[in-house]
Amino acid sequence: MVFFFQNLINALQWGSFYAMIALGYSMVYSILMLFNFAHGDIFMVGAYIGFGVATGLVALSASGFLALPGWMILVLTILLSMFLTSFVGMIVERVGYRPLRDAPRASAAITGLMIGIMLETGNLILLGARRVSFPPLIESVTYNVGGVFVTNKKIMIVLVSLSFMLALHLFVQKTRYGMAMRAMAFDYVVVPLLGIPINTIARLTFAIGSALAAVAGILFGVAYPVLDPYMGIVFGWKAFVAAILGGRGSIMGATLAGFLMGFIEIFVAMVFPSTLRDLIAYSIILLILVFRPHGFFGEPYSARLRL
Amino acid sequence: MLLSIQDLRVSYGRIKALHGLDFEIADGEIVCIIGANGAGKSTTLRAISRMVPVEDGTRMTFMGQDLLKLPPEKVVSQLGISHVPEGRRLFGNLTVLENLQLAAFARKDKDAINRDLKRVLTIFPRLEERLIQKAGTLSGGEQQMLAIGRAFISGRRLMLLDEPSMGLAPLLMLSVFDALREINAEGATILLVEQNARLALQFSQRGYVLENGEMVLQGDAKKLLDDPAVKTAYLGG
Amino acid sequence: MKVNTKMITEDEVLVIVGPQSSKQAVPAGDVADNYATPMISPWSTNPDTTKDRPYVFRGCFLDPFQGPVVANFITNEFGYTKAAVLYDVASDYPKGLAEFFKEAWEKIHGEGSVVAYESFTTKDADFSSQLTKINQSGAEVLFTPQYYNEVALIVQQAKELGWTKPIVGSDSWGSAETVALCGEACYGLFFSTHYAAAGATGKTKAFIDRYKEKYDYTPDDVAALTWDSLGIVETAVKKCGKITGKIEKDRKCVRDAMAKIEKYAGITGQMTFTEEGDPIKCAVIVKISDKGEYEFYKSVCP
Amino acid sequence: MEEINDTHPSKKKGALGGLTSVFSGIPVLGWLLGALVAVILEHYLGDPLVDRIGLDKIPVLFGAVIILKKPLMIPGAAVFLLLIYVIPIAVVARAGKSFSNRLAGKLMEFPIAVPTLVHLGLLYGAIHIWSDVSAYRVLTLKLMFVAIMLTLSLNVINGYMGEFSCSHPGFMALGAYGASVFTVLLFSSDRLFGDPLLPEALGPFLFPVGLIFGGLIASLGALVIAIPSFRTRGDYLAIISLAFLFIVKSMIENLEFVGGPRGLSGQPNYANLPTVFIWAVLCVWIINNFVRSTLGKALNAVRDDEVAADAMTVNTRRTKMVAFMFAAFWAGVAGGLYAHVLRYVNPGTFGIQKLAEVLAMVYFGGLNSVYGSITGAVSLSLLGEALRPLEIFKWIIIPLLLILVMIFRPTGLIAFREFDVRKVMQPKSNSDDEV
Repeated sequence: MVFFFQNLINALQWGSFYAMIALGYSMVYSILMLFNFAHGDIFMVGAYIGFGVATGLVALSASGFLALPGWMILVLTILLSMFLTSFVGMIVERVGYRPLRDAPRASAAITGLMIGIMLETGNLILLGARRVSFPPLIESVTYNVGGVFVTNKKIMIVLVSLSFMLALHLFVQKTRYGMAMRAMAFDYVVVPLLGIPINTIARLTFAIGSALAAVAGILFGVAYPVLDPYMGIVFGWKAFVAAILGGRGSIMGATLAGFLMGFIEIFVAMVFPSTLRDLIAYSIILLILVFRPHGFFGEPYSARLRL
Repeated sequence: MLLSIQDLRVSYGRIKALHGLDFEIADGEIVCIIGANGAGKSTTLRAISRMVPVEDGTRMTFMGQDLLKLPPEKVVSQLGISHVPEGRRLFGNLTVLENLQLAAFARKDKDAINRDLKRVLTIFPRLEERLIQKAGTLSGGEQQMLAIGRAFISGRRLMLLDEPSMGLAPLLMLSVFDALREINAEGATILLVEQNARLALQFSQRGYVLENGEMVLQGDAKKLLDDPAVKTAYLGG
Repeated sequence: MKVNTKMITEDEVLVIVGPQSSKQAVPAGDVADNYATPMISPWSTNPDTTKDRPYVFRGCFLDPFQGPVVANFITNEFGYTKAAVLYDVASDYPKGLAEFFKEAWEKIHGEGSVVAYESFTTKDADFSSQLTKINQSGAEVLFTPQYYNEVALIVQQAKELGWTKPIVGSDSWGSAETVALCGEACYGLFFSTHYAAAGATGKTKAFIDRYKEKYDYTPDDVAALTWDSLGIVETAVKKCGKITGKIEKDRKCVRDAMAKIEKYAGITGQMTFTEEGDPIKCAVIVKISDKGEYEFYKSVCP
Repeated sequence: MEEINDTHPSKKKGALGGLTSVFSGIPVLGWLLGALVAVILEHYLGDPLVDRIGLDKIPVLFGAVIILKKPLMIPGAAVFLLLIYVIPIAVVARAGKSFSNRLAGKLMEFPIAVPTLVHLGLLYGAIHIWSDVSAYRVLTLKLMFVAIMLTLSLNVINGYMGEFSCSHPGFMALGAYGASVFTVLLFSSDRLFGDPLLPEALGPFLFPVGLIFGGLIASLGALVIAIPSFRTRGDYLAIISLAFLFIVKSMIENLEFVGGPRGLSGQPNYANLPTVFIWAVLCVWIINNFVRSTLGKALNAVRDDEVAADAMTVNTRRTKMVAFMFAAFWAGVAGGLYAHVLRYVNPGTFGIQKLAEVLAMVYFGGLNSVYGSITGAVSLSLLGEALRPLEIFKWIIIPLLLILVMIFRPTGLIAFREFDVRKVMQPKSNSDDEV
């Protein structure tokens, strides 16, 4: 039982990364019908921007010029990095996707892949092949709850990501921009007929997705403080699978599928040798898709893409 | 003239859809374009709302402003030209209220929006009962009402209506057209495209007949109703 | 792989020094041997690198030697009988070493004394399932022959999951990056390696000083082994005398000269090559001090 | 293919200088003869010329490496290229124009196989002599031919059938391991499988069997995607195929008898240049016939409108099934060749990176086009090698190039073009400017 709960805690943390990255994928996918294959790398960029901001703030704090407590630095890092990374997302949208809005979707997917490679390479050129270590902003405290070990970091990570997911949900449900996004996911061709600028909504979608990826990147840096330029690849593709699995146009679906991904991975490794993890995890996904061909909450979309 | 169009040409790839239309609409008019399937009626509306690119040489002005300089969303938000597309195209995953609120996306004046919202609900009382229902669950007539209401809020100096009668029972059809007349009476100009030529001509003041991408006839709606050529081709003899 | 082929065929190199890790050195050695080009990998401890490859040498000891060194050290130092292993199954070096350690440990403590033998795959960042299993297994010590980036993650996560017992590593820990990434979590841990910078004397110290002057940080074992490998190559080339320009002939000559080197006195110890092109040399156990330095703890010779 | 590509710069220059007409009426045969002369020149005069103009050695990839690495040697490389390639090819092609046209005309009177074989023979001759200069050229060429096969076979699914399949590296892996196990088990002494089961002399003859065996395994694997594709299309099929890729990779990682994650080596050296060339030609020929057959047209119908295709009595299930299995077969064969070219494979080779590479080649070259796939594979493989001296910056330039192509030609360079062997080989009159 202790064993199970320990893994449950582990899975919650692990799944929250997938869920947050999957949300970014899912939003772009729902609204623009595009695979933004660069999203995994935006997660990486977010983590590095977070690293840069945090390192800078720590240095500033150490110099005594502006003495900040660790948690304060973390909050500032998250906010600043979200802001900065959202620009990365908007640039990616402007350069890589907007010119291709009417092109075959596969072309945009290729552009995304290529932008991803450029982001990785750009990072390598800027920072070199050396791994960097994310500064420890909060002292790790381990609690022993009846044999189950929980750290303050884990609790923080799960809570912060859940609250961002909730915030996103409220944004999409309650604001007019969120409404426009939902409308666009349903039928983006008619959206401009109501006086809604599609480009603004697309840009906003990329910005929000990227900002979330930045949060995921920073929380990842807190949990696994070793960053490398290729960290976005595996993560990105798995989150991508989760996003599609969740179903088009469903934030709830992407979140759940992201957590499911994390749970499958952790629990498969709990029962089987960990080398079988991918094999079993993807077999499960394949089966789910064979029996639920449109994901969890997705509607079989009719390709009503032209007016 | 509210809207004046000269030499409107549109092609889809190598297929020419419109071969140079000229027409005008005055403020406050109800004008209809009738024609067979594939004559280019919907394309004409799409060209006005800038949803399809037009070819060089086309001139479109709205109250003296060059339409071609504006992106589609500005045509709605700046000029007040709204477009009810073929098949309604409501956001089925949004509620009725959300669909209406969304139509006010580009508008700032909260009071005016609320007034318009109330007005829509008085014109179409049935929508009021369904405000928090998903638009996808509405019946065909209600969907058409919502589509018109949405257009009413987003802009109504000129309303472009694509087949408003499609798929509606005769009685509903009439009530939709009554509502449109009411909206027109409040100052909205209406350009509608119809397969149901008789209904359209009875409803309009002027009419155009479109055949294979060319305007073949135009004039007073009542006269067109009596035109023998129109009669045989569009009114079932 | 392709780079190696390109170097050999297009750039016509005489000798290759490198690649460092077994992951690259095993396939690269194959290419070098196929093209009859002498190669010396300074740091690849996997037996396959040089096995049946007359043209491939190495500058370090082998894992079949290192495995028992670590197993014996833990047994003698702590007196534990139950060990856990966590390794990257997709990488030659950790996988090989994990196997050799397991073999050696079970030879001492009997079948089943490695109570948890857990693996992961390259680029994994989360080891919580494996570490949870290890925690549950009742192991007294964790051996993890990983590279610095994974060491940092494994050690930190193990602590967060309530692991308080020792974690022991291998020569792959020897990089300065280990402590840089891992921080205080790694202080007090042990690993086996080729040389220890802290407390070195003589020739070794001279090398360390010169290196520090040039690059401004303490050389790790890779640097030291590369230095020795270059030295061996230099000796061999000198012995060969004149370079004729006929690349095939020169390569053969250098290879033969390298094979004949005896008791080369390197900064990481004395070396003589065996038939396979592997040196016979001693291992060092290093303790990571409370300042994060690599302290010489003891020396283990074959 | 190499040589044809090589002649493009000179043609371009001609176009720029208004010299188009001078080179217009030359048939492919003429260019091939020119290329042959050029490579023979290089073979015999390359080394002395290199000494004379102060280069280290023959520029291995038309000077690309030299230009990027040692700018001081650019003039030398340019002189070399001019003397060995540009001038001889131009002169021979131009001077022999009427001869090559007449010859091409004569050849066309025979059954189509004869001129085809002559052209291929010349092409291979040129490639062979060219590659003799260095082993690096041989390796580059082999990998290029493998890339052509992969790209073409992926185009069958992604281009002709219009699905976004991500499983190709998986098929390739199945083929690579299938063929490798076959040859290593039977003909090579290896630490995993022990002594060979059959005499080694038989190996080269049974190598095709091994490749086909690998291809068949890949085909079988394709069923995992083909069957769900009856119900699922588009994005969800993309995910299924992606899952398949990860499953194959992970499965091989867990199969200790083929070396697990550490890979399988010891493949005998069977994949020499002629073998790879013949397989690539065979692949182009068969795939080209396939996509031009009724079944190929059915594929297009399925892509454009599945429901309508169904109504038009296209058996969509059978079509999809055949297409997936057919494409997977060739990906498998390409994988088998790949494994024997490198003589080492590990599961990591067949991951996301490979997927990005093949997808890039398909979409760069052009959808629905055999020409396009060949162009995509050849240009990206050569570009990858030529830009190698830039090291990491290569990975900025190549993606940038691809993005630009996608923006300005969203369906790729040469999309939706039929590949007609007859047309390619036809003699050209001066007025007929078609290439």
